[in-house]
Amino acid sequence: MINKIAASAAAALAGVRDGATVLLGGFGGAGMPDELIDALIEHGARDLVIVSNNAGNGETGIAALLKAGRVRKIVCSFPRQADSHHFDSLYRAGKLELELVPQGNLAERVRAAGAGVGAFYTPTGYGTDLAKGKEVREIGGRMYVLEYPIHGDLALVKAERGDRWGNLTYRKAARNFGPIMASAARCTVAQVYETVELGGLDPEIIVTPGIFVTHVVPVPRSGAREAA
Amino acid sequence: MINKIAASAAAALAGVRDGATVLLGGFGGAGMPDELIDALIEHGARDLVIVSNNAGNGETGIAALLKAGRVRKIVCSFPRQADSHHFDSLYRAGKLELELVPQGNLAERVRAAGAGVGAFYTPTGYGTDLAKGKEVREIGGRMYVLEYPIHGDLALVKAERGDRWGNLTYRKAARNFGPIMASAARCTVAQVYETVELGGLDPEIIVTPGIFVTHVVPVPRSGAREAA
Amino acid sequence: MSIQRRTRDQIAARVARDIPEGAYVNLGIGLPTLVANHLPRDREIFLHSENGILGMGPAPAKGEEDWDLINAGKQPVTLLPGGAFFHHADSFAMMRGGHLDICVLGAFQVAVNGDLANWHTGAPDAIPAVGGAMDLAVGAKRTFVMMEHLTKSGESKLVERCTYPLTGVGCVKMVYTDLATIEVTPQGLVALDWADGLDFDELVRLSGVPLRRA
Amino acid sequence: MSIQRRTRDQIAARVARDIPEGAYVNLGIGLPTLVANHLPRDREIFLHSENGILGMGPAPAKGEEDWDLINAGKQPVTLLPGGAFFHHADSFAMMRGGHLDICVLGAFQVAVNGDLANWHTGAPDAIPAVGGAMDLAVGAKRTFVMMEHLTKSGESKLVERCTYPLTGVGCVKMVYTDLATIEVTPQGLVALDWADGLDFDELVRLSGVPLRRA
Repeated sequence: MINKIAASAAAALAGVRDGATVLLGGFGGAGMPDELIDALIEHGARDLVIVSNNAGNGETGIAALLKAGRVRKIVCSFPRQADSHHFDSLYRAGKLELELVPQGNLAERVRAAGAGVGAFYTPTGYGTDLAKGKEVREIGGRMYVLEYPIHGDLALVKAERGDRWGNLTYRKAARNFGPIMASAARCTVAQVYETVELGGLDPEIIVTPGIFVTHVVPVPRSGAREAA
Repeated sequence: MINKIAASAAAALAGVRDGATVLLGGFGGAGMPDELIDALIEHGARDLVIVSNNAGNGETGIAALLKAGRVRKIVCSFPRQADSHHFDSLYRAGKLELELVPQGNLAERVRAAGAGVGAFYTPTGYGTDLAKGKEVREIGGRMYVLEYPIHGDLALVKAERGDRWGNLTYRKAARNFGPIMASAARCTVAQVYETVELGGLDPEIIVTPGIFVTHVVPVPRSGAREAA
Repeated sequence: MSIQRRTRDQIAARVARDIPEGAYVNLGIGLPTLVANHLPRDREIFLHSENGILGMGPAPAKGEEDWDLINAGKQPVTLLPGGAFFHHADSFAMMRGGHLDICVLGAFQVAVNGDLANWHTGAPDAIPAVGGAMDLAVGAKRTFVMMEHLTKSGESKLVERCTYPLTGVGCVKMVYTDLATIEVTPQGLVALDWADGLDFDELVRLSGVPLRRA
Repeated sequence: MSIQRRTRDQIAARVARDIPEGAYVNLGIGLPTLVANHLPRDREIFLHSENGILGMGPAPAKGEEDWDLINAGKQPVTLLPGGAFFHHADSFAMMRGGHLDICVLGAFQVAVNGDLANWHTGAPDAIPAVGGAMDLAVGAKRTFVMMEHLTKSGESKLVERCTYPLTGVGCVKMVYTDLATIEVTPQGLVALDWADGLDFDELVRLSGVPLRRA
């Protein structure tokens, strides 16, 4: 019997190695797998490359990972936020490499990794500093930039419900990067608020089929953070 | 007030022109928009380019369109079927151009059109006759073929339920090509068995958001064809 | 009569006038979000948010916030009946694929050829952040810019050539400012209307770039 | 003892032995669909169908057919609890993205380097049809072939170089026939087991290509 529901977040992350590329779902706080990031900090892996839309704010999630000194490089579209002080100070001190990617190119590069596309031409960024040095091509009278997939060793996503085959549903706009991050890593760990029996998720509404998921980690819905 | 629910299939298709590229959802009979194809035959447009997985079988749907002599070219992955005699005889007589595309490249080329991707590198077909003359490139030690998007002037899809904003849900494996075809045409017409009030479709389970849909055409669930 | 500069709300209302019923629209973070308040209630317009929402509604009542339902600026919003959720690749496919009719963005500079600079001042100590701006700028069928006409030091934000790093090349179609409404055409900038009390020649002088009357 | 050629069901059972619990598997149309009947009931294996199904179950009882729930061969199937539906681009992303562990395909010819020919005889009057074969052949982590060892006229389908048009280059990992089970390795073909009553030297002679014992 296949049971992807893990005993704990720590068990699900036991195999993570130093230097791993980690894809993180989430947009701002929505869909951010905070409990899994806490477990990743606990695990101790270093020199990580983080791929996510933002670079963390406040003291939790990505910000806590940065503060703990575990991140070598971050690939994201929008690092600057009101209280992104951990990112800001590491970046200004030259202790953190930044690859800034337009948000849609970030999403499409991750999707390409999951979909086995070798590279693709995007109109986004053409003629800007973020396309400097990149191959360009005119197609049908329009200019495009060649972009390559972003593969992860690990993806951490926050979903709403999951089953033992790894099928996932999300909640509202917390879906955001979750489904594509889940598709693009060798090992995908999803935190869920609820686990259901097989067949408990309508096959029409499963957003991430279990083929993309390695471990499902149940977390309590009303943790201290939610209450705070 | 925006109301995309059309008075009839004929009204929804009034603007179709000779020579149009028409994307058709469906895989075999599942998801095939038969009633819309009937209306397209009735409309009379000629010299059509049809993009669909199959090339029709029996006497209905694409086969009927072929029989009526309205198709100049067909782009598909699997024209040969047990009773694809209308395709077979037109093709053998040299009266029908065929562009054979591996099924996954067909799907990805249509998706690329909907997603504004200018071209992409796919591993599928490399080294085969179907990639002859196409640009190839080695990426990360693997060989890829460059493929271009397939845009439609019109897409016809069969969905299950729809609302006046054009939101759609599908049923089981009748979903297949519907969502990507809908995204890749300038005008998309969806036939549905049921129309619901706004909000009648759970926002988590809408598969094709209304932004991709121009007209929604209600058709009776138990037509003569279903009963046959 | 002295120049009656348009307020932010007046600029937003002017933008709203140009958004027809049935349009699929993305309002960028900052100033453009004001436009939502000026869309007539009897006009159905579909608001898209880059983080996977179509059919976005107004801010929730206090105490009703749902932090799984936020906009691009990470503020709580609501969903209208008929709205839908989807993932980020699908959301940006809607932009890049040309499915949005209009996006409204803020700007540091707009050039006479429609080049847009709105993401980075280029200052060496600035932390860059681009978000979805580059995708929106080139993806929407029509890109509108909403900005103050002049910088704080009185220089025009309409320029011959952007000196700030570009967001997109030749992408801006309309510019709405506190002084005027300007269309970017292949033949150059065309002023459609301008603030009360402002003389057209004065507008040209303040703008510092060639400008025609409509 | 005369050669005890393996029946189609015996070949299917042999393939099934090599499919471990938890594998994501696509069974091609034709002969490979037989494999489903031989997967042990106590082993959870996920069957993928190119038309947007994961967790495909057996054929429905007569009278229970649902024509919205068909497999790649357009025959009615069922969905297991825990199964899911998705659209075609997502379905082929699963293949091309390397998410399927195994696909099982029929073949006209397999070359010693793993080249596969299974979609077209190349005959001038043949109507070509490729379907998802090329996507599966290069997309799955491991591509298995299930075929008769010899053509009707007695020629080996294992060849130095395919004479029929290729489906994929160097993609085949295992070949299951009525005469033997053969692994394709960088060092050439290796016979793992062969039919009762068949001498290894005779297998090599019938195959017409270099073959080593495991």
